[in-house]
Amino acid sequence: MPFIPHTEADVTEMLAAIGASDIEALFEEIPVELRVRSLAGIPAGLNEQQVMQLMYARARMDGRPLNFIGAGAYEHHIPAAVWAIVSRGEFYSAYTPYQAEASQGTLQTIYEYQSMITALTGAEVANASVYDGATAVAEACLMAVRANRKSTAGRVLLPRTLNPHYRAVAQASTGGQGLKLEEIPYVRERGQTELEALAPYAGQDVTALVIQQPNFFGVLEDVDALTDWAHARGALVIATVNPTSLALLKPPGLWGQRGADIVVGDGQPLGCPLSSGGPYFGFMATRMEFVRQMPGRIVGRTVDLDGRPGFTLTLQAREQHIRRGKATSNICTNQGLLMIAGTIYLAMMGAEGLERVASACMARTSELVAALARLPGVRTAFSGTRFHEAVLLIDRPVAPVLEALAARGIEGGFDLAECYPELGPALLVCATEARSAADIATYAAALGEVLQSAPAARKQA
Amino acid sequence: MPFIPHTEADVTEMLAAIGASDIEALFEEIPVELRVRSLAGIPAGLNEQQVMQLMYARARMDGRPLNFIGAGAYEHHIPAAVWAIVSRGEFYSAYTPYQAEASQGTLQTIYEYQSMITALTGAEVANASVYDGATAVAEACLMAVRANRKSTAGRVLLPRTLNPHYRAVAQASTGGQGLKLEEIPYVRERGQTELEALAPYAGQDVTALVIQQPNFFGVLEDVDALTDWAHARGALVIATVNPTSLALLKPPGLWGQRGADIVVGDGQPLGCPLSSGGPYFGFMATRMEFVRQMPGRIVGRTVDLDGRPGFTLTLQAREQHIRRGKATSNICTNQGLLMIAGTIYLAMMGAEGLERVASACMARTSELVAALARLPGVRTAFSGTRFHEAVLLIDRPVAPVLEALAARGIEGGFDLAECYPELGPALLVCATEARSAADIATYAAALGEVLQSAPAARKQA
Amino acid sequence: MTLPMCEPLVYEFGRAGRGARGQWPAPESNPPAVPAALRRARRAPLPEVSELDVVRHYTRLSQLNFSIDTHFYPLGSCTMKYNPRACNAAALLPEFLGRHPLASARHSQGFLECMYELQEMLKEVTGMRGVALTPMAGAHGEFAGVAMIRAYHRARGDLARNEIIVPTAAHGTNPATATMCGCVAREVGVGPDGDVDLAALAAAVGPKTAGIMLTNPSTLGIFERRITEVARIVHAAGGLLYYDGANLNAILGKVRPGDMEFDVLHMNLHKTFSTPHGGGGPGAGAVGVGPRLLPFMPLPVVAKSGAGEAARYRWQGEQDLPQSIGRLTGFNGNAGVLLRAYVYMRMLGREGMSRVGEYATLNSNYLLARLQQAGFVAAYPQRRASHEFILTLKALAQQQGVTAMDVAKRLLDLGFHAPTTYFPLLVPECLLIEPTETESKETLDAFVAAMAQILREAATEPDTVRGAPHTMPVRRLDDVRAARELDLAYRPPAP
Amino acid sequence: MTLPMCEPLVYEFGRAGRGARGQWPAPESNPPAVPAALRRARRAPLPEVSELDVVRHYTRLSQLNFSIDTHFYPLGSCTMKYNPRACNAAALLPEFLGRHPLASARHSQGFLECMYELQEMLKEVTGMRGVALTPMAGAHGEFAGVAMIRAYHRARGDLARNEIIVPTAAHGTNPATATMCGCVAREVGVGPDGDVDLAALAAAVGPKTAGIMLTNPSTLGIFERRITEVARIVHAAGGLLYYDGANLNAILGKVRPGDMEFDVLHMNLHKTFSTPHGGGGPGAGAVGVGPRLLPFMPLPVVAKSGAGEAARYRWQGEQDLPQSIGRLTGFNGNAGVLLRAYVYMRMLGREGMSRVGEYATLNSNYLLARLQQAGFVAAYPQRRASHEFILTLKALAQQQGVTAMDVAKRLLDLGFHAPTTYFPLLVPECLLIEPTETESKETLDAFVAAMAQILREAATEPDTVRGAPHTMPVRRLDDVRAARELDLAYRPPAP
Ligand SMILES: Cc1ncc(COP(=O)(O)O)c(C=O)c1O
Ligand SMILES: Cc1ncc(COP(=O)(O)O)c(C=O)c1O
Repeated sequence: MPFIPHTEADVTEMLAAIGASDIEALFEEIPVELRVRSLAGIPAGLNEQQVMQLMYARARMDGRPLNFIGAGAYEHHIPAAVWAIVSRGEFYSAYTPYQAEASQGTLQTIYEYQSMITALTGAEVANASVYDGATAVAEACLMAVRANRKSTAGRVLLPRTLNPHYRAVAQASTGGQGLKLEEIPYVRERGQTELEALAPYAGQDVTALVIQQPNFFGVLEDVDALTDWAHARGALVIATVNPTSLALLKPPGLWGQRGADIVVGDGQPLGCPLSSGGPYFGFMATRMEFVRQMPGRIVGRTVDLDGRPGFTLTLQAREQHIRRGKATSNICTNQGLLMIAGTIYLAMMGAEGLERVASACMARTSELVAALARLPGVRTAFSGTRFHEAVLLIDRPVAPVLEALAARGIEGGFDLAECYPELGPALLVCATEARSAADIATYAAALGEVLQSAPAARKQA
Repeated sequence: MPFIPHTEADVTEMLAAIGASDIEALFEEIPVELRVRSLAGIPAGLNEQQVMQLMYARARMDGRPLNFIGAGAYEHHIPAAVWAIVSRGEFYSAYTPYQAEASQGTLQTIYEYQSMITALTGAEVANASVYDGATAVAEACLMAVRANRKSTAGRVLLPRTLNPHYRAVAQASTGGQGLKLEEIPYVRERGQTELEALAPYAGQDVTALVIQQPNFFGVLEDVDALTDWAHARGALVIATVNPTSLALLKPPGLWGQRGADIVVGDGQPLGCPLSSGGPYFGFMATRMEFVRQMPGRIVGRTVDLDGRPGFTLTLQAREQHIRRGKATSNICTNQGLLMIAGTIYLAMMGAEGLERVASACMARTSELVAALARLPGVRTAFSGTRFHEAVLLIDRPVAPVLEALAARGIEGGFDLAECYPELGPALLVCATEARSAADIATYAAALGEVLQSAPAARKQA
Repeated sequence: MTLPMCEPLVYEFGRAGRGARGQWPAPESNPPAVPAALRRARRAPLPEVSELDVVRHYTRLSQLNFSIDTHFYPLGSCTMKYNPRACNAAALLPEFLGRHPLASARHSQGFLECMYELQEMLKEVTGMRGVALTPMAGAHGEFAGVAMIRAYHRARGDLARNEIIVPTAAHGTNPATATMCGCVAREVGVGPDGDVDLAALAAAVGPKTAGIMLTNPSTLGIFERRITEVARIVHAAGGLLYYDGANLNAILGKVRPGDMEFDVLHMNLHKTFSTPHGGGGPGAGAVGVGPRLLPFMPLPVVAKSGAGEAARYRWQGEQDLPQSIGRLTGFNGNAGVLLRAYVYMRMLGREGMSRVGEYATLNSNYLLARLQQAGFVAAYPQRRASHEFILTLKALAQQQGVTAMDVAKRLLDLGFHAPTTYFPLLVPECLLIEPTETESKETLDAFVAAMAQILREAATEPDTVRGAPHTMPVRRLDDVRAARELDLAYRPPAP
Repeated sequence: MTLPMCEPLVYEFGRAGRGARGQWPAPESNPPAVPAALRRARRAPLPEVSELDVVRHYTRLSQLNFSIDTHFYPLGSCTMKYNPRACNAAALLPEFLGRHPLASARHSQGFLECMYELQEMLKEVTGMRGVALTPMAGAHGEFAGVAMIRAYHRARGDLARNEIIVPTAAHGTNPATATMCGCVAREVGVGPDGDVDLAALAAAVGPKTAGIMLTNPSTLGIFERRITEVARIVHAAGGLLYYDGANLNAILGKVRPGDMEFDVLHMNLHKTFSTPHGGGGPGAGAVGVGPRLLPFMPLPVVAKSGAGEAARYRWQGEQDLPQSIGRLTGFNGNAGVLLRAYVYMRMLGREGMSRVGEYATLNSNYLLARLQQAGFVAAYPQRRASHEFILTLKALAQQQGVTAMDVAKRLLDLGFHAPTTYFPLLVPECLLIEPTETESKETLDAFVAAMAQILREAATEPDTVRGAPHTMPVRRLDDVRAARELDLAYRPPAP
């Protein structure tokens, strides 16, 4: 029996100690008519060798394409040391650090994480992660409703330039509590959120405005103006940011006159492999005055009986295990291990290293855009400054183009057809520091080939 | 500067403390005319990301062929936990456990290793590894000369069925000390060492006889008869064995009337990946009476000042750092980490698991031989019982056949042309528990194809 | 078992200008410009440390932790069992690790086949009709489940149903989830035998009842025997039944939530299917649904078309499930966790599944029996323990002034992680103990010996217990000060 | 820094019939038969333990160790510096890990290209003409080197040369190697300044001189200034010069053995090029040769033909090097170690190489200066320290009865690994200290503080030092008993 250490002698002795005739007797309280008769649908067990062979074969099916997709998950160099440490049993197989004295390793790491996230975002306090960037936005909307005592409308404005998956998750996650999420359009030429589009809300009760920087198109928003607009109208500002970009961009804590109120984002770029979509971690930070409205775990530094410093979970009265139905959120298990990876990643990179990563991302993306937009039938959609993503307009439907690229071992980007039909055939591409000049040339050559070999379906304006 | 933590301020302060003007001044004792002018032949440094990309590309060049080569290194399942633990910094980045109190982890693991190796071989004491199986044979020959006080000839008999690389290493390693290594032929039909071939040595001073079980052809030798022959003539017996096979085969400690005197082998099959040839580890065990003649480190259990059990390096007076020119060997750094992998592997498998591995190896090899010998132009060379290797005779030169198989993603075996020309075109194949029935079928089909597509060069008897 | 001493903060190893430069890309010769108004003015105060400092610091920090790989961890309701390293190795294969979540179908079939088979296996062990994998923890699965219950009632025009009934022993996430979904949690009590008070339940249900959330075995460590009756009452009132599958390991292969007439459940794959807890996460809270809730599953769900060699897999979206409650994650959930659970299930296989429940229950009942012999008091002595059980130390607290917390802390000194304390709330001074099936009899015996020692110490030298732990890197921490004088982030001294 | 307590032997977790069955192949339905006479009669007494037991036991054991990843390790002559994790990651790529050493040329080009470039880089940094990678440790490289020296003399018919001159400060492997090669080691002394006594050397050389083995900087931590003179004397007498490159890191990019007229050297790649020591190994002791010894290199050596895209790599054998001393390893040496060294060298690059020597020397001289200020006595105060230096505690031993060993053990309590003690043998009560370039000034300062504390303790509470360590899993061990009452393997109690 894999993973079960019992010998026959053990079982006999244990049953004797219990006073039961056999193991079946231990299930005597389960009504007989409910008992499982068979699990025929489950295949027979495999030993480790067999399962690894199976998984090698499955992995081989998926190959290792050259990736130019971003759209919320970004391929970065991850120092080998990060996962060598994260995989240590003492981090990997520990539980939530409820027993503080036996969990100082995890607790201190979280405290360091909180320190780094606040340093990066310019916020005052951070929690020890929520599930991902999307749920972080959703939790921030709910939190804003609690924090903004002046607003009763439960109305949160979401720009259309916010990641469409984040918008969907916010919708699904806040509908039950009756929040009203409303969409703000963007300026077609620049791909930026339209300040004028906010005009209709001028006199109204708005609870919060979400601002994504850089936005889903990779374009930089005019965050100061948007922040000040919101604050002037009593709305809170929820910043959703890419953590890598914060090495170069103004931290949300300094947006506008007063700074964003809640800062969230997906921590994936900080040391988490793409890994088919997860596990990543959502980060969340805010002003000290709102700390009791923030969901999730928080670690504080304190002292022990001898006065020596130590770390412990604190402000637990916000959480479900204490507050139950009145908790700030139902979140319990979070993304702790990934947050540890993020902490080690940030310690390795420091501000200067992260700045270099961010610069390299911007530079590679410019080069990619230049190389692709040079091809006949391809042009850029927006004129604003971009970070590490860009929207390209193609002279034919994107899906078959991406398929042809995939056949050449290239994942060419994210097709915007479904989420932004108004753009016509449009492709969101991304290049980070993990892409070399050679990679970019490979992509450009392949795309050139693909566009040449199949005729354009219809011309776009 | 990668891996160098010094800031400019640090350097300034440190130079001041030293009283040196600059770092160059620290090299003032090196004559100027000897100073390096340039290292132009060394490429510029790469960061981790770049070097990993380079290594990914290099690795891709080598691919992942389906492997049927053995010949001294064997592909086995390695439990994922083995290297997860071995890679822990506390094992991976520790030094030789000279400071016993700060090295109990390594020391106890070695003690457990010594326990397991003696359990497997039937010997009384084991050392904490030599470099590999080949050098273990060489060290055993030198040790036999020291241990066999009755013999003065320095003559060691090596069967031709001993791994030819081991013979070469023994030759190169013992020539300086004037050992005479002499070759014993084998019986052509059975691939076994010929007892009659030993007859000429009957009246002579023979220091030791080496016996490899299973031998290089995968054939089982008549170890009892050979051992007794040697002991009857005052020669010591050096057993060189495959550790996996010991789960099924009589342990050398029980060979013949008195058992082998020195037992060596390559520990690679115990948890060491093929890894292009190393690092593996050589194991070495002997009778208690010979322990002081054994080279290499040995750990003993003892007690501390409080009487509590603990582990320490012992019998160091045999070693070079104490005995210098009179040491049993010059070995210092050994293969410690691999030995730890072997220990964890053996703990995972236990005797029953190892027995299953050995059985599976034998079974897969029979199936492989049956599948290949069925092809026209292929037949088995020897009739004896085999473990997990077999010699096949092919009706044409082997090298181009292997190349054609390699082009099909199959490493088909080891060409015996160079080492055993007397066999004619002959191929040593191997299948362990890591090869499935499907793998064997793939090989048989490919070999059939290859043999059909190119004509036989010449017929063999 | 003594742990090493404290470790400075990572910042304290830093000096201006130091850094792990081997990890940094080369500086751009011609860096693209960020408009001044959007640019960062001053570098963030992150640590400036060498690569060796980082490795050494976090390696040493890790050693300050207890973990399954180093200690017995009998944490009730948390299922701290062996996390097979193979699951990790498989999830870390470069093809899976490097795969972008939005990769083309061509580069996804291997991953999706695993996900599809995982869905199918989970359906089989739970007896449900559909499974969605995307929720990222148990509580997230609960949210999905209750949202589906609400969507179901709404789809029928039944808008008044906003009450979720939870037993008093329920995990905190249950009422919290109800609230998050815009419902009201309504508690019903349990009888002296630990089973739900049926009369109270019958009185509680009605036209406002959206559903009931139950764990079975409950967090009291016992099986709700009249579950069929409970189901009948709730269904008759028009409500649906939610199964909190955090404890599914207790009944794996023995009884299936679907057969107990539950309409929806979540499973803590990080408990039952042994993916590691990682010091707080990640988890995976897949949900399963019966026929009523099939149209409402969260997006996306893996679908298969064709068979054998021609089989093709894809994520289903809104077009396929127009009544779905929507999307709950940025991509497809904690894929790496799901892969680990998949590998674990394939290793267990059909036979292994029921052994999990059997041996978890054997260990639990054995430990309970031995601890009772040693003088501890079971909260429900008349009942069979499931995979976990509750001790109540009320007498000890009253007579010796030694609390459940003191016993828990003293266990740390003796080399054991503490059991869950003070949960469920309704049992005073309780320890909730779950040994799991992967621990050996010798380990359980050693734990009994430690508990017996503590009982002796409570009588003879109670201060030893009350002052515990004595051998950890820190002694008991001042939680009150932690909450009052909030110190939540290191602020570097101004330069 | 307290380490955890002792851990039982793995056997003690075992029970008959237990086992990590998930690791075992299925039993063969029709197992092939082994003839009765060759069959094993009784299973070997190996532990019978569960997978969790194995993981937990060895994880806990590992925590009993000091290591570079957890502690400063100023072990002179051993070069314990940071082992970059990238080197490990690259060597563990599945293609390299799964590659059989006898694989076809088709499946070898990537690996061989790395090996070829490694040979070339090592030639460049040493100034030698050829490099062979196969020796598996420093001592193994020494063997190859001295065997080549012998082969050279023999090839010239110069059969009488069987003396190898070694300075008294030489590492034990030097004389031991001479013996293994059938030579006689002949010691020459060093002068009061630590340099070789040239007069003694001139007297020692002659027609029996095969060669001299030198480390430079020597194990006294100083550079042999009159190396050109030494070379002239030995060469004039017909001998060859062997460079023990264990300390090559000290002069990397500053001076090359080839330029100092050495004929042959080995390099401890596991020191200079930072492959991990693994608690005792594996290492790699590549050898480099000048023009005289080129024909004698050990087999095999990687050769390149063609260039650019058409480049092809292969192992050269006997046909290519008919005068070779032969084969020293079963395959091609410690390939995985060589890959790690290759990656490390590529990361350092041209500029990084000389920085290694520079900063190792800076750290060493700084530490020496600070320790002298703290009251410690340098063995060669007149000399510049190289990458390491020697303190002599003779006065402390005489005056306070506190030995170098006591100081070493006390350092463990204070969280530092001990320096090398009692080597080289010619300096009484010595500590050989090598900080390496990867340690920060803060770490060195903390070490100085600890040393200063010990000096104070030696004066005020010498028993604290003499009884150290106090906080390790064990106190000082009875080495005499270990050697007298040999207990070298666990024997399970008879059943
Ligand atoms: C009974 C029960 N329900 C729900 C949960 C919540 O699961 P999670 O922590 O994965 O969100 C837990 C675990 O903490 C639990 O024990
Ligand atoms: C100076 C010197 N020479 C030779 C050696 C031997 O090297 P190895 O231990 O790799 O055999 C060492 C290392 O121990 C050394 O320090």
